[in-house]
Amino acid sequence: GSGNDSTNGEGGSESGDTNFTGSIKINENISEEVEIKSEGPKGEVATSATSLELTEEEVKEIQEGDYTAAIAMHYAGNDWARAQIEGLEATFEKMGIEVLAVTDGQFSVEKQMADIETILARQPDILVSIPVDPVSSAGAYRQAVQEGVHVVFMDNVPEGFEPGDDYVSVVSADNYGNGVLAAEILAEELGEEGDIGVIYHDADFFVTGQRVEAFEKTIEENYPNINIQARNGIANPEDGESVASAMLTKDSDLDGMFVVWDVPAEGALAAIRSAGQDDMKVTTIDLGTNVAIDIAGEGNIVGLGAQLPYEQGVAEAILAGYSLLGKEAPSYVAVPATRVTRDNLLETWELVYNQEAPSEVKSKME
Amino acid sequence: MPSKMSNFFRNMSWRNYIVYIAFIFVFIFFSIYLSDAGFLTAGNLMSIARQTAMITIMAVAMTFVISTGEIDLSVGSTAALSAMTTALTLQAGMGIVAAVIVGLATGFIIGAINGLLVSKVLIPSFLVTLAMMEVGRGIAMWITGTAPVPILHDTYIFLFGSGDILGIPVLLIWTIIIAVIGFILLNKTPFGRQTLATGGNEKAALFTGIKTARIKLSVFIFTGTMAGLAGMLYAGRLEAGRYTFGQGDELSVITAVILGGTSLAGGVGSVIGTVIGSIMIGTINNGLILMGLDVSQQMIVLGIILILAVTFGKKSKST
Amino acid sequence: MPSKMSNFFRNMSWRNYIVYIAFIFVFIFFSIYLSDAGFLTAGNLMSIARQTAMITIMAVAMTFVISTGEIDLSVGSTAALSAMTTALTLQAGMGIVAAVIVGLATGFIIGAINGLLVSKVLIPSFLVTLAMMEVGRGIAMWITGTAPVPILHDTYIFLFGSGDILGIPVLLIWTIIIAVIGFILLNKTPFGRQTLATGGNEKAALFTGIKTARIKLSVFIFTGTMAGLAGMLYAGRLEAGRYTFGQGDELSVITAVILGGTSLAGGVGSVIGTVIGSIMIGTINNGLILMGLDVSQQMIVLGIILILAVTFGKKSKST
Amino acid sequence: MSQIALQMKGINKAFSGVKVLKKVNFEVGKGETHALMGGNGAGKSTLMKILTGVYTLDSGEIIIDGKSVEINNPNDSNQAGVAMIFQEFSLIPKLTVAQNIYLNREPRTNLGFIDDSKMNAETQRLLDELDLHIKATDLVEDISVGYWQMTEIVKAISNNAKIVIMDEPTSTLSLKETEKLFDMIDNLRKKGITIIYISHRMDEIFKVCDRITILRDGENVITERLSELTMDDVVQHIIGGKLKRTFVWEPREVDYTKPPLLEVRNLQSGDKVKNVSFDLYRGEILGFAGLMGSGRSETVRALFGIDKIRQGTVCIDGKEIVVNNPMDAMKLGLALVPEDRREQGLILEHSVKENMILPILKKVSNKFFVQERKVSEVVKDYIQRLNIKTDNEDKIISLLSGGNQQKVVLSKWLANSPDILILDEPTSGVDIGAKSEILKVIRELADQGKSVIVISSEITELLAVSDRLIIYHQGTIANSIPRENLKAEEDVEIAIQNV
Ligand SMILES: Nc1ncnc2c1ncn2[C@@H]1O[C@H](COP(=O)(O)OP(=O)(O)OP(=O)(O)O)[C@@H](O)[C@H]1O
Ligand SMILES: Nc1ncnc2c1ncn2[C@@H]1O[C@H](COP(=O)(O)OP(=O)(O)OP(=O)(O)O)[C@@H](O)[C@H]1O
Ligand SMILES: [Mg+2]
Ligand SMILES: [Mg+2]
Repeated sequence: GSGNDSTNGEGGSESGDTNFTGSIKINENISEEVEIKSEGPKGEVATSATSLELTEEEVKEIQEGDYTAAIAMHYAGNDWARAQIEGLEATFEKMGIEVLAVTDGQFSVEKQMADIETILARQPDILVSIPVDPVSSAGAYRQAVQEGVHVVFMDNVPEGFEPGDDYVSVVSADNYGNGVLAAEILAEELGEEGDIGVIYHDADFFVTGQRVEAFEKTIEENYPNINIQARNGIANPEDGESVASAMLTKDSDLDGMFVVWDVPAEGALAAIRSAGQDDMKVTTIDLGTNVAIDIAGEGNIVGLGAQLPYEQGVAEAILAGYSLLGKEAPSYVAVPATRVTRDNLLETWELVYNQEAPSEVKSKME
Repeated sequence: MPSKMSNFFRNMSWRNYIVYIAFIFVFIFFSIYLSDAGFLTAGNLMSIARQTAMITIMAVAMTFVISTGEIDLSVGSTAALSAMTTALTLQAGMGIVAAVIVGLATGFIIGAINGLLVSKVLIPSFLVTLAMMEVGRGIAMWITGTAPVPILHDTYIFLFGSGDILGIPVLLIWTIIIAVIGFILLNKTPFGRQTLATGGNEKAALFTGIKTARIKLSVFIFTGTMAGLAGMLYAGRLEAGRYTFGQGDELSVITAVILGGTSLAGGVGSVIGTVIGSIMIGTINNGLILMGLDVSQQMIVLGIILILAVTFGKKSKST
Repeated sequence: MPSKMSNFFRNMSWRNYIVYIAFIFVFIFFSIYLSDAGFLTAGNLMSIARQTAMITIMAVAMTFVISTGEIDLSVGSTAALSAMTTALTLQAGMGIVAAVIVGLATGFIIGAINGLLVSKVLIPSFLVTLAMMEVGRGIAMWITGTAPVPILHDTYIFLFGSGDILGIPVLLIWTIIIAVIGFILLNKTPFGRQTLATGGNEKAALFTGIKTARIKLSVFIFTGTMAGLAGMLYAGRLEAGRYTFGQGDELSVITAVILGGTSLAGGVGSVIGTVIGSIMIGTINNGLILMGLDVSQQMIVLGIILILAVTFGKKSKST
Repeated sequence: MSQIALQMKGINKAFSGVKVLKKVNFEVGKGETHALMGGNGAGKSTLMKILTGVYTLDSGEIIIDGKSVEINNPNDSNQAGVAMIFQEFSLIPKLTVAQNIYLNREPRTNLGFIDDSKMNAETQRLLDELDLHIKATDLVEDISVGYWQMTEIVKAISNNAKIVIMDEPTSTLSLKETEKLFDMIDNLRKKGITIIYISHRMDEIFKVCDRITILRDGENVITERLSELTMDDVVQHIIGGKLKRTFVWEPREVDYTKPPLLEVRNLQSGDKVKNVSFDLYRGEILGFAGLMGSGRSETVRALFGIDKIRQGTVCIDGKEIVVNNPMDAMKLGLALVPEDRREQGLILEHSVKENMILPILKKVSNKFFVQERKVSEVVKDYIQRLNIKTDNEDKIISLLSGGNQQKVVLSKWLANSPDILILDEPTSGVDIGAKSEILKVIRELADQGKSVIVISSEITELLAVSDRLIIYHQGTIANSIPRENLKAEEDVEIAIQNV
């Protein structure tokens, strides 16, 4: 990513030693007013990522440190993860920090633990990571902490970890807020009444759990005329189609549907098309390419709650910088949730990915 | 003991029928139990057909590989890679014909590499295709850096995905075409005979002048190409190429084949059995979701049904 | 043609050595290429040992199953279930002895069910253990509704997870114990001979007074129990029980076994080969991550190394 | 001999350095039936495998119909008109008889598909013509082993082979089937087909062959018209030493006054064993004679716990026994050398040593471990005692010659020193020298007080060892005849046929 970085300086992004000068902040187009609905792991109130900043001098100091970083993802195979990694890498580059490795835990706790152990052999100064499971991955992170690595988390924190002592900070995407947005958009589109189905993630996974909780709570509390008539779980993203089509078989009069993230939502779209339910309204979370195309083409997806993974990555990198400098970091930072409908699709795309929407999306908008 | 000995041979016969009996049983059960949940509606049956299409197509081809006593674990990855190459060709605006050629060629090439390594370099097929499973998916991830490639080509989407012709989903039509080709190939052509002979006794086949290496190469190419087709259907159905397509399909495909009566030891193969095996698993999955079970409950029940189906078939045979 | 015939037999010999050659080659390569990246540090080598421990332990046992000509796809699920039952026992405050008994018993029972269905009901092991793979993981999900169960028992965590004894990780000690037991069992005891005989020619073994059904039952129980142990080690290492543990391990385990020279057809087995096979895969994974490759690149390179390792070994043999 | 059909000149072949064929010359005339003989491991099968392209020669020349041919694979050999009936079969068990016979040259319909009905009809016609009572649509694995042989022959002739090689074709055949085979050979001869006939059975050779070539240790010994040779000459050439008087019966002392060791009463098992009763005495060698399918093998399988006993009692030392599996039988001191060594006797991919010690694992182990030293002792001892031709004890058994494989099966059970040794076709494929050794071993065992049951389709052999013969007929015992009451083979044949 390069395009319209929201940095106040000029500089190239050639590989090797950076010659970037300037301060680093997250994208200024993100409103500072949006309320962050998720709470931190300790129940703390979120600090908005918009308030984070590294000044020009601070950046310079970091650049002189010749630091290294490693990124340990829980899963690296979707648009969200890719954007997050890009945000991190671009920002680290500006800070003169070499990224030694990006690992992909492929949703396996043991794989992620092995990944972390392995990259510790390269003695990085910084570790940015999203734990697959807060309960069972503490061991590997503890080893990192003991070796003096500055750890920044995405979304979630291993159990028993204390901010400041064990880790620098956690940057959340406000999944709760996204769930609320998805509920609100769907409710508006349905005229606040009707029967809907929910496809949830049938696994103990913090992020997806929060979304569904927020969605269902919002519907139940704010929209009494909307009835969640069907609930089905998926274990894998590929299950979207089979689960959705069974749901439609059983409850053919559904008016709307919420799918917990974009990839299974694509499968659900295939099922909806086959069932010929053209006026079914669907909302989901995460602005993937294919759901964006569907929104643009006025398909079944009427809108979604988007995270800002690129900016989340930028925020994490900045927080890592705080820690290197010994600067006090807020323990819980959130990047606001973003409401996406056809009206603001192209603008939010740029916000989410820090680049222009692909031609497929644009062509469908016309 | 004698029963053990003769069971060994009798296996052949129960295997030939069990899957049909089990399928009918499962089908009737769901038809009654889920009569209110729409199991028997045309729409639902069509969606079972659509959801099982890719597995069935790959399983028909896999029947040949397993009949020769080999195995192909790379089908899922091949499907993913072929979905990617097809989608990229369409995205590049090179048209549907080019896309189809590229998609099938992707499968063909992977199949050919598998086949050559197995039949010429003589590496066990389990290792070869496991390695290819990694390489194939690795490449599928790598060409776009994990990004999915959307497909906007309506004709393609119609022909390889969501189209209906005279009310019949194109995916079902593809399934039928491949099943019929597979059936004829295995049962009515010298090639099929040679495939079974190669799996039944490779040395004897070789001695009868059958070029067993070439047969093995061919079945891997066939399976690769069919995995390529399956990938194209995934792409058409989901209107995108995505590197995750077909993940874990190898196990479903092999299960369908074995459930259908084809022996992992080679030498015996049943295309119709395979098709029924695949549809049966699809039907069970569909039925269990309609019953409103959790994923965990679905897994438990599916496992138990698999065992019962086979056990029950055995018992009914030995009486 | 003649070379084909004799290759058939020569397979036996290359298989016995290739994995060692390949491993040494891989190890030397990484040692040189990654000398700056800490590959050769004691810490990193210990991490490799820790990371491969569970796969190695399951693979040692799987060597027996595959030697009898059968297969066990349920090991990963068994490990998950056993991790859950162990963690729940500890959570209930029943103490470490009870937890160990429960964990091993979980594996034992699953192995026994597999074994009985294969050896008495005569269902193909691929189907039995595939079904068990579903059922086992389904139950592991279901007992806590997918929630992980944290383990706070320090002694347990020390003995089965993160402990070091005289600087040697307990996981490595477990691996060595099981590998030695496996080696002796297969090569030095009547049971091992009978296992290989059963896989080599079941009928002839039966005619020689070997209770092949009992042998098969035993190897499945052994594998189940070792999968149980692996699950307990996962639980100790990750300080929790979680239903996702060991997902996909069946393929890694079988790959290690086959890479080590054990034939899927049965009758031939090498425990040392298996151990080296497992460690080699672990080493490659470790080295590729240290090289800073993407997952996609890792997958591609791993696949290519697998093929090259085997091909290279073959070539060096036939000269 | 008018024309030469085949010439093999100066053939050399070595396996991993061990020379198996040394400058062998072999010449066969057109339309003749030529015997190829020699001890186990003499190189007969290897020579023929070179001719059929299974192995390639190291040096030498092959001339067929006057033309020098290069045979690099089975296809080349087929092209040259050579077909082999293998010692180990080359059929696909899971295909039907017709599918096997027409494999790789199936008749096609106009559309290019296999014409199954034509193929089946054609096969059935061939089978009926040769008076073989099997169906074209039977699966090969379901028909008796004897018919496998026939199917192979039908496959060869229907493929217009000019030279048909038969490697020990009668070792799995009954008397009647053997007769049928000889008729078939006559037929082929009339059609001008050349036959190379490998066998260890003297009488057969003299019955069907015109000329003979004898190999010893991979070298030519003699090629001669059979009419110029006596049986003793042939034996002498084969074993390369003085003729031992092998098949001569010597009366032995058996104490029939003591109670029998094994008593079988009204045994029923499977559908072959209908009502079998007999006694076996201590130190006795009891011969089982009968037609194929008369239920001899099934009887001993039931005794050994492989097949279920449906009815009847079995007593050892007067105590009724229950045998549910071979392990039980072994504990009671029984041993069975099965009739089909490849299927039931050996683990082909394992070594000589590993095969040999399987039944005696307990004996060569201490409480926990197999003791390699003991294993080696036992194995070396038997390799020597039975004169097993193998490079070393770790040689993969499938690489041994057929006769030597049989010797391994035998030693496997001898090593277990059973009280009751049951031998089902123990000399199948074994050369004349080894046969006499085996018969000697049997006698020695009996002299030590062990009891032996011998099933054999070679009456000469039965007459040579048995103290008493039991005649089987359709699952029952028709007769029990002390050896001294039998004068010649014909007596037994008459007893078998005319019950
Ligand atoms: N592929 C092989 N590798 C190594 N040795 C072999 C191989 N094939 C045959 N031999 C050896 O060559 C020798 C000759 O074997 P061959 O099978 O030709 O004997 P034969 O004359 O047919 O004996 P028999 O009468 O017992 O069948 C034997 O010592 C055998 O062990
Ligand atoms: N009609 C048949 N169908 C299938 N298999 C048969 C048939 N007849 C014989 N066999 C098989 O052929 C083999 C030899 O026949 P069987 O054992 O019945 O004869 P037997 O009485 O033992 O005589 P012998 O031992 O002299 O051949 C056995 O393995 C038997 O199972
Ligand atoms: Mg021979
Ligand atoms: Mg018999």
